[in-house]
Amino acid sequence: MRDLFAVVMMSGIFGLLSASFFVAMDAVDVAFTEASVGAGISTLLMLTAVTLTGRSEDSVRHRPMWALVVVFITGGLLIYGTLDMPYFGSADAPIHLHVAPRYINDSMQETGLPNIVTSVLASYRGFDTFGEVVVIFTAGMGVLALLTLGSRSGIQRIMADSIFYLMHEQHLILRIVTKMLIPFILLFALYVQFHGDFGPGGGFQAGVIFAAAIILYAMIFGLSTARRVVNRTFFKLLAAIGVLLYGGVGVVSLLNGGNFLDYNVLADDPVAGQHLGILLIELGVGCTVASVMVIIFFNFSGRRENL
Amino acid sequence: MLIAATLAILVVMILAIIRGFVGPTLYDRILAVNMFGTKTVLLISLLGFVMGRPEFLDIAIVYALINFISIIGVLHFSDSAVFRHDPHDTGSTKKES
Amino acid sequence: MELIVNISSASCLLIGSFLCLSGGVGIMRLPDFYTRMHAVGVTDTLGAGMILIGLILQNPEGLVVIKLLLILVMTIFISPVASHALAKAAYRNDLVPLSDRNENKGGTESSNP
Amino acid sequence: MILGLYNYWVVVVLMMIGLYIVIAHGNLIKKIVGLSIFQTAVFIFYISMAKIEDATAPILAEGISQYSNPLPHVLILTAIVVGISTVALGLALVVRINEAYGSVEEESIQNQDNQEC
Repeated sequence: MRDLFAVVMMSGIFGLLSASFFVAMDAVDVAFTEASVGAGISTLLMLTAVTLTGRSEDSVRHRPMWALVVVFITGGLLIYGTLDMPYFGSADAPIHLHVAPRYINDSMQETGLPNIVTSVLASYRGFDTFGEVVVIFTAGMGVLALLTLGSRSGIQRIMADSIFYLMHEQHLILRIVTKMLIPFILLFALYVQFHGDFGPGGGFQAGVIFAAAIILYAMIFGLSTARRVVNRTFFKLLAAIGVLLYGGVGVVSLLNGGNFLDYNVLADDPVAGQHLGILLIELGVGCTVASVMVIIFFNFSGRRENL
Repeated sequence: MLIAATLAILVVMILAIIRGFVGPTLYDRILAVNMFGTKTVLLISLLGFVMGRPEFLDIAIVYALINFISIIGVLHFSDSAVFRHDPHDTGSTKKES
Repeated sequence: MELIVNISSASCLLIGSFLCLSGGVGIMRLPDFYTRMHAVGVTDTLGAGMILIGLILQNPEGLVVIKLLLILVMTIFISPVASHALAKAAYRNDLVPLSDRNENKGGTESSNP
Repeated sequence: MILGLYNYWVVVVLMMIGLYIVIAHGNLIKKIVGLSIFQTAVFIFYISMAKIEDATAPILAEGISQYSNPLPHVLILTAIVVGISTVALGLALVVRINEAYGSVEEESIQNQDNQEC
């Protein structure tokens, strides 16, 4: 397909499809994340980038022969490699024998949470998740460094406002429905955030949903209105606060005599300590993810407006 | 009955994908994505019932919301000037002005 | 009582699937964007609503019913609004409906895109 | 039965589609789309490994004894969010490249670089 817009639309469908695949594979938490990220945010980001860079691809130029040769050789080798793999769905594959039974059997006593994914994410593999959060934070800072522009002069801003005013006079129905929906979305994000211990959900998903609500607001009411509502400095601070909260929980558990991110020592009762630690960490993750997503989107579309 | 409904939804999803591939204009593709999204919401709620754990309807709710957001986003961006003059739009005839 | 609920749930699911299928046929067969959107926009809302009602009848438990109702309300709100916005955007960006195109051309040639 | 391996083949095919797009297309945005397809193939690989037949989602409930493996779910959950941030970073780079060179085609960027030398 030459038309990049169509490419982005099809990749959106691909995201939806893979998310329903994850549901069929029992990975509800992953499906949750993919639903909010793959189908929503990534489509929007790609669209913004396409509007910034132009829509159509140049005429055919590639060397398909060489690419095909490479692709087929690699694919053949990979398929040859799969011959040694365990069969799909078999219960005695090596992956299911090593640490998973311990997680499944003991996590209820040790952390008191029914959602094993959350307890593994936040407690058993807290270090990993800390690393991921730092990566997300760094990516947000990278986008900020690449795309930030100085603030515009007053006249330009007034002009942009009036353009938005004209454009959005037309979307009356959209605006009313959006006004009705946004509180629900925010509420739902909070539900996902704090219900993640018991059902599918958690900080990552909640953060993305929260950011999606703000992005929706920014798209319908214009970027400058949204900037008046949500302060950019506040979001930059919030991103840092999330990471610091995560690290801070680790440091507090060190001070209380445990290991880094060992929540057992946070309260008198180990299970209560685990609860507290997981709650705080999910909160930190949610803050960071939400603010990084908002920062990324605002920078992209602020760039678009200024051109 | 649940299985039958699931199959029907799957067939409709395939049709939507075909329209997304063929779709002569941009808006056909957006329409296909929109339809695909609503069908995914239905598919996930149905799958929850088929697998016997209907607690997972949260995902379907997220889908409904995110689908709305992405459609609005696409339309928002399709207003911009880059998308207006499209050499590939074979299905549209420009208004005579 | 059980039997009545089961039958009504099954028939709701059936009607919903049928509506969805007809929407699918519509999106494939109809000649231009606006007619296709008509097919999808109408059947999507009703078909989804019927399937969700069928599911509610299948499992009358508190939280599940509330979530299903939430999805139902959202579909009823979101789907028509999305269709409306889509049609408006298409019309504003100079995509001419098929009937207008035929009038302009005298309605002689078949304008299947 | 060798057909029991079909999930890996699907993954391999998807991966190769992604790889082909990355190698063969000159447009940087398409390259990023290819990368994200490749990413999703890896996600599907992990998730399909975690699946156990007749098992359900790893959220403890009454009366269920078999659960899928939660560990790959955790890894992929974080990987998805990290993936979107890296994609955003890549897109930001592409936007800046477009501003500097006026094009997102690999070849014309190369040409401009060659002329400057």
